[in-house]
Amino acid sequence: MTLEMLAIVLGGLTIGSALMVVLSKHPVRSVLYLVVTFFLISANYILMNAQFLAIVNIIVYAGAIMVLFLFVLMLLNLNKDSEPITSIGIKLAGIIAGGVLLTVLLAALKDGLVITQQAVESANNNGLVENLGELLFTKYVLPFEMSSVLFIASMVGAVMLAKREKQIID
Amino acid sequence: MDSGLIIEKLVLVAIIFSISLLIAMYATYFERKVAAWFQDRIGPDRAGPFGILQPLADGVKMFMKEDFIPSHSDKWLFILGPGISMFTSLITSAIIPWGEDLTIFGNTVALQVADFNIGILFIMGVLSVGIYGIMIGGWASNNKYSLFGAIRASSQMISYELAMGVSVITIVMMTGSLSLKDIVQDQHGMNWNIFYQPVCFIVFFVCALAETNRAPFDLPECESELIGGYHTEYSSMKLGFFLFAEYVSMFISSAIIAILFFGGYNFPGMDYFSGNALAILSIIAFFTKIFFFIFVFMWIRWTLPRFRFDQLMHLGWKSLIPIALINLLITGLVIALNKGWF
Amino acid sequence: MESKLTNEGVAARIQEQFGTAVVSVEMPYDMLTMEIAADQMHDVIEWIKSDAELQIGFLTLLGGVHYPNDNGREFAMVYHLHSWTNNFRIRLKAFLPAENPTIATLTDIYDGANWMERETYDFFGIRFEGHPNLVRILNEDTMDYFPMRKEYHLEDATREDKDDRYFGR
Amino acid sequence: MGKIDDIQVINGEGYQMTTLEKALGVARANSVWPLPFATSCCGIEFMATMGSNYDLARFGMERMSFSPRQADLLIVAGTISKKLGPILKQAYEQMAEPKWVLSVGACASSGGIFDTYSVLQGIDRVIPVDVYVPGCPPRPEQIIDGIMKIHELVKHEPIRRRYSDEYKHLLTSYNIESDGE
Amino acid sequence: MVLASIFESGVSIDFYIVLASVLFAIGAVGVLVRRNAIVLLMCIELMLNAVNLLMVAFSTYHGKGDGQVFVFFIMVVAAAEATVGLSILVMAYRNIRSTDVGIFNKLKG
Amino acid sequence: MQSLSNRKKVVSDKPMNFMEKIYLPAILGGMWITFKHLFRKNNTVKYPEEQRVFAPVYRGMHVLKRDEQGRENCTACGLCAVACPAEAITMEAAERVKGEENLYREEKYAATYDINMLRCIFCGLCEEACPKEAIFLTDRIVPSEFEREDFLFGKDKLVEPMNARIDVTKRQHTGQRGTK
Amino acid sequence: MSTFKEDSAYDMPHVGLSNETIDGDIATLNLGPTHPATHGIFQNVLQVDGEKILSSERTVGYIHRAFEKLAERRPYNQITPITDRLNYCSSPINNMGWHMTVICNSVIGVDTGALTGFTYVFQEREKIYELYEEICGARLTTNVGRIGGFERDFSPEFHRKLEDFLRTFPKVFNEFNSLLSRNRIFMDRTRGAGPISAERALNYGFVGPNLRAAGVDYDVRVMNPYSSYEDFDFIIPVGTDGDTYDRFMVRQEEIRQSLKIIEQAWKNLPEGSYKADIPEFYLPPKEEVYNNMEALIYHFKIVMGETPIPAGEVYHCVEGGNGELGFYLISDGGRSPYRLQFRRPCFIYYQAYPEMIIGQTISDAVLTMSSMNVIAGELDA
Amino acid sequence: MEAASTSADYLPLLIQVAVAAGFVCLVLFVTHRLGPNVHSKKKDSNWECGVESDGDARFPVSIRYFMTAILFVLFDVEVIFFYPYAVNFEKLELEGLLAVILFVAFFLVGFFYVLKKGALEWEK
Ligand code: SF4
Ligand code: SF4
Ligand code: SF4
Repeated sequence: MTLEMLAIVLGGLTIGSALMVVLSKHPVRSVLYLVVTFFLISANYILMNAQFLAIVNIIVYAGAIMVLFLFVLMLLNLNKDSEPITSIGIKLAGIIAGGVLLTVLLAALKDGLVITQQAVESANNNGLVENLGELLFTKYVLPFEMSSVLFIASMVGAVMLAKREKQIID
Repeated sequence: MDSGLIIEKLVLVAIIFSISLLIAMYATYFERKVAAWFQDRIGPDRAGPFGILQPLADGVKMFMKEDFIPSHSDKWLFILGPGISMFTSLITSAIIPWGEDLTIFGNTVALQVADFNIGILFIMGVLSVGIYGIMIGGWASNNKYSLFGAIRASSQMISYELAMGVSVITIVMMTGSLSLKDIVQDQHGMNWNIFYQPVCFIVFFVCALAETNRAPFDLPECESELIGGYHTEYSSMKLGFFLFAEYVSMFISSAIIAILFFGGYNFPGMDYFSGNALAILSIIAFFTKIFFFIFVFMWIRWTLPRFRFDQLMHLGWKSLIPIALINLLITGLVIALNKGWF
Repeated sequence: MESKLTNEGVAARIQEQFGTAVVSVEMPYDMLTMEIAADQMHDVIEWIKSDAELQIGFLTLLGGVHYPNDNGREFAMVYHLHSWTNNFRIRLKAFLPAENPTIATLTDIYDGANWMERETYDFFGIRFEGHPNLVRILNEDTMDYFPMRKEYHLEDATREDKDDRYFGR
Repeated sequence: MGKIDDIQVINGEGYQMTTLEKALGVARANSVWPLPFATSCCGIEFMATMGSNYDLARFGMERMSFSPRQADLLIVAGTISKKLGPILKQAYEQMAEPKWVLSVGACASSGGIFDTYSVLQGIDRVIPVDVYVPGCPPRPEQIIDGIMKIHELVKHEPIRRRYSDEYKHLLTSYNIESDGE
Repeated sequence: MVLASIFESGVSIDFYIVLASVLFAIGAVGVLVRRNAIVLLMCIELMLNAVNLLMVAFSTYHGKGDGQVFVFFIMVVAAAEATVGLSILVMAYRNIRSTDVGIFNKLKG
Repeated sequence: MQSLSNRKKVVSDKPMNFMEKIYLPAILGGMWITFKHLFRKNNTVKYPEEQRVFAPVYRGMHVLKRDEQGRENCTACGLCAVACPAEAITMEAAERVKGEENLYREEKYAATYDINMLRCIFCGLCEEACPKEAIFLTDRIVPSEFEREDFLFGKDKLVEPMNARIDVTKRQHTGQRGTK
Repeated sequence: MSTFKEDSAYDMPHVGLSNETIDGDIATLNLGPTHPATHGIFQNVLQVDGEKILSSERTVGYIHRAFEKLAERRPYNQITPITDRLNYCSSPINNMGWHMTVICNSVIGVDTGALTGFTYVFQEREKIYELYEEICGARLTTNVGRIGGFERDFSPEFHRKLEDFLRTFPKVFNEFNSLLSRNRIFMDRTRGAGPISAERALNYGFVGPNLRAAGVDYDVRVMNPYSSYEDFDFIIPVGTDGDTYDRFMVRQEEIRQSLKIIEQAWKNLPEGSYKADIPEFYLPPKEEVYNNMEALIYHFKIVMGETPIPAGEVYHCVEGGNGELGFYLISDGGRSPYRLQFRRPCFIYYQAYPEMIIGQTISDAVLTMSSMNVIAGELDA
Repeated sequence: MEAASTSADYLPLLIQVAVAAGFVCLVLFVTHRLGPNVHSKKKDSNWECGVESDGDARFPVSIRYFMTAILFVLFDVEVIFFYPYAVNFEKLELEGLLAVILFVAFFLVGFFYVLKKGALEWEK
């Protein structure tokens, strides 16, 4: 088994589980498939030696964000039947639109951005946490601080929403 | 990487696997015995001499029990729940360095399945995924107590994960590496982190109790309120997995506590040894520490009353997280002062 | 602890207040026992609670008694009340006819009366007017008789080990 | 019913317990998790049995399973009223196989002194009982004695029993549905 | 040699571009087709992840770490988006008892 | 409310001092207590293997006594059955015929004497009621059984065998004469 | 094998639990009938918002045994074994007001998961049982009181065991106490859990420790002394807010006081008979049955239930482990009571339960229940 | 640190994952085959303390659990940011420290905001 094959298998699995996210009727299953997708994407990261990101991807997406989704599903008690059925027309239109989007994307990315086909050996250590950290705290220190402001903003937003919600109930 | 290495790792994995299963099995026995001793009782003593076959009997019983799936449940998710729980607690042991390198037939064998430089993060990642087992299991059971237990469990686990993360960061700051092997080597001899970071240790320890759902944080399955909590509907080995996973996690948590704060496989006076003697002694030292912490886990379980849910959340969010953060800042500042950055 | 009130004094005071509502006064075993007209019972109990001198403000027990042979007075409601400050106990009774055993509820005076009245209803079928939720409490809802009435048997009719083997009586 | 004689029926067909089965039986017997259905005075005595002076843990029984799915032995201790009968039956029905029932005390076994309109005259009117323990309340010794009898049953139970027609018959006679595989 | 680093393999960046684009397209289709708002949000997460994947691929194939740092910030945005989005959703659900996106239109009017 | 008894004392002390607030001292204290128990001798009675002595007055399984000559004491007067609150005793009386004087002490005897041990609540009222010192409760326990039927203890199980007499002299209901 | 079964009647569990939710995050949760939190059996359907309880709906009567009816059909001397079984945690009190059982009671007040402390006290409880066994031949349903005195005198073995108990119990008890009462986890859990004000408690008819926890020092032993309680020196512990912590502390202190009383009683145990001097109520000693015609007649009469109980009515109450336990007896001169009604404190406590737990958490509800010591047998009669 | 780790380091992990997954699946399969199986409608319905429960027991849970989860997500991502810093702590020196202190300050502002607003209050 060569690496190429491994990558292709991984990619196929990723696409498959991503498809299942969209296809499965049951939202809880969607969540689980999405978690699987994230794991597979992390595996891809590892292949590209972005180790730190791989694990962070799991912690943040699979371990936190998707837990939140699951919470919401439990909170709202959404069963299979609660989703109204989309008409075939919309489905078709959606699929066609997706296909078009895909072509456009592929064309644009292929033409515009590719410089190297082969991975650069010097990138070998880019994914390591030391190097990332160095970048983060030197070059990107401003966005770093900004992101914490963003957090405060979303905290405020979430808390406000929940609070408002309480008033409605009372 | 050659096939020799793979075989070596395979054997190592097999050994570690059996050891952690064995230890978890006997942890159940030990727990029952310890509880009995604390309570001036005898504990299991009829299955085999001193009852040492008790875990076996339990295991056989569970295998032979009806594997029950309630009709309103989501069948696959119902099975998936305990599977995830067990699976996550089993794979954590991969990154634990069990001892100094061993030399067998001229080959140096690292007593660690996989050493990668983000070891601690791996643990955090597995931890955060472990929540799914309980959540899915509880949700799929379609039972109110299960759901309630599952929600309690996941709220509790995510709350304590934060404080745990922050206290881990403090240790990482002292070491400068996320690799467990580095952290252990950094504490060579008696240079244990506990001496520098007692507060951090307490926070971490409390969080470890909460993450493993051990008393006094065993609310999710607290039976006087929720019957069995998330595993109310589970029978046979699926229940066994949930219960077993707790013991495996307890074993792993003890190992990690030992690594982060008590020098892992280091022991005082280790410089006088070398080679395989050192390796074996280091393994022994490490397991002694692990057993000690397993014992402490049980000791606490049989001593303390349980928290109430709101108190538990308050403790996690309002005490532990601020304490951990402040501790982190102080650590940073002290090191900065030492280095003369100001 | 010695009581500050005497049986006679209390009886006189209640009689003075309610006059004809008091049907009879007895003192078996030193306990003041008064029979009160059923329709006045509620008021009497309310009054002795609020009266500054008596302060009989604790409902110890209420329950029914069935006297099937006493025509027109088949059911008795018995109330035991207690004044803690005076350490004085009193027993009040009211008799109800079998056709319509109804008496005013005490739930507006004592919260504790709620279940006791339900229990009395459950056992005897005495109805309490104004009770918020007068349904059976101890027995199944499906039960179709009032078991504490004297005419009903105690025994479970299905006990077989007794039938078969000539037990006792 | 559901007793040694039941087993003898199976044995009578020329069925012999294999060594493996015997070993399994012994293992099972040492890990009987009780579901305490303790209602009244007998329940208190059952708690005393769990306490350190008698220590049920010795038999590997200290893990109470309040969920019927996880329990092997339904210990009915105390008075069971007619109002409670259906609930008891539900608990029994929802237990995962294999399951046994121990009836502790006079009330549970026969109604005891409570020969009254409200008390079930013995739980064997609603569920099959494996072992009866007399007494009011039985002393812990007697309860343990009953448990030892249960162990005896467990040890001798062929694995097939829960599929056997006799067992199905037993359940049907109690109006309990069963469609094993 | 079972598992070598990707740097010695023949996997070209095209592969990751295709993979990321497909993931992105799946997400987009999901957004268009599914009407359950929660699934919709999930699809958005999927799209963001596709972008992440692309970023990492570029970073690896260009030999610069910047792409990966960027992924960080995308994660921040994803987290923020998920929290706020779900809060709104929960609030809306409380009021209208549905997570059908169609109904959100009614909120406006 | 004023004090009713003049013996009132408030015992609960709600506020916590600092040491109590930080959890740890109390927790460590508690752990120390449990730790000490680790080394304490257990006080379990391993029941089936070893047995605690019961109090001589313990009310366990019944016995129908015989007198010194081995004659049954019971005269089938039925008092025990009447006294029994659980209605657990049944008996049939029979007249003693000639030649049975060595079997029965009185002219009447119980031809059958059953106690339903599942019904019995071991209250001892039968023992108290018996005028002939014929029935006693003993400190033996009634074993558990698989079948309901096994609990109907007839005379075969109740009457004491001559070769294994049961000592009831320590029971307080025993008069001086009964055992003579 | 039993041949008798009732067919259809037992097939339908009759209480369904509504799954409907009133609003958004309100859920119904069913505690009981068979639930570890109910020490005994009753059903409690809670509506919760998160952990907070909004309402509570109770179903009781699951072990209704028809005590009162039973009492009407049994001769007086057969009633004592029945009353034993009313509150089985402290049966001798029901019979006569005996004191050690208060100790057993308090143990039940611990449902916080601290199992170990529990077992320590259980060991002592076991000793108490042994004591009972020595006195009366049974461990739990002691049945020791008789009309006109106790059944029998204390044996020397009892003396030895009691002394041993008096020596070891305080130690164990202190251990238990220090495991919990000043532990913050425990305090946090119990303080403010399930409170009830004195006024409300009175209105509901609370008595005993639960009322004393709310600050009212009502105690039958002081108000209407019986069984020579007026001779003993003891205090009445009270709490302040009537919450679980108060109840716990009050019971703890009561145990100490009980010990004190036992010690005092032990020292001053009067020489003499344990029976009142009314021969027509008490079974004569067996030897007399043989010698004395009169005794024989008494004997038959008593056993046949023909003791001359005068017609009339009486209310008597004792301080049980759960407070004022009253007996209201109407006699028509017959061999059984015409009517015997019990004042069952648990029945009254449990009524106030919703009021105490609304707004509290589920854990509080469980704790409140056990700290009130609601015993289903007594509750359901 | 010294040896740059590569993707290959994860291979043993893969082995462990495979073994663990195999074990779990095997056990789940075996236990399903071994035990007896008796079904009935009543048995298969869920356990509600002995009374019958109807249909779906998935009740909507309180919003407070949801608030906890939301805050967890936000804080968790913030905590993740500390890791690269902690590893580079010594290298980054004062500038890094100041950046982090600022970051922690923001963190704390958010935290105290949340506390102040009572989003974490589990009021009794
Ligand atoms: S058998 Fe006796 S002790 Fe047991 S529950 Fe019945 S009355 Fe109580
Ligand atoms: S001990 Fe009591 S219940 Fe048993 S037979 Fe004698 S009188 Fe009846
Ligand atoms: S045992 Fe005693 S009381 Fe009973 S019938 Fe015989 S002689 Fe009479």
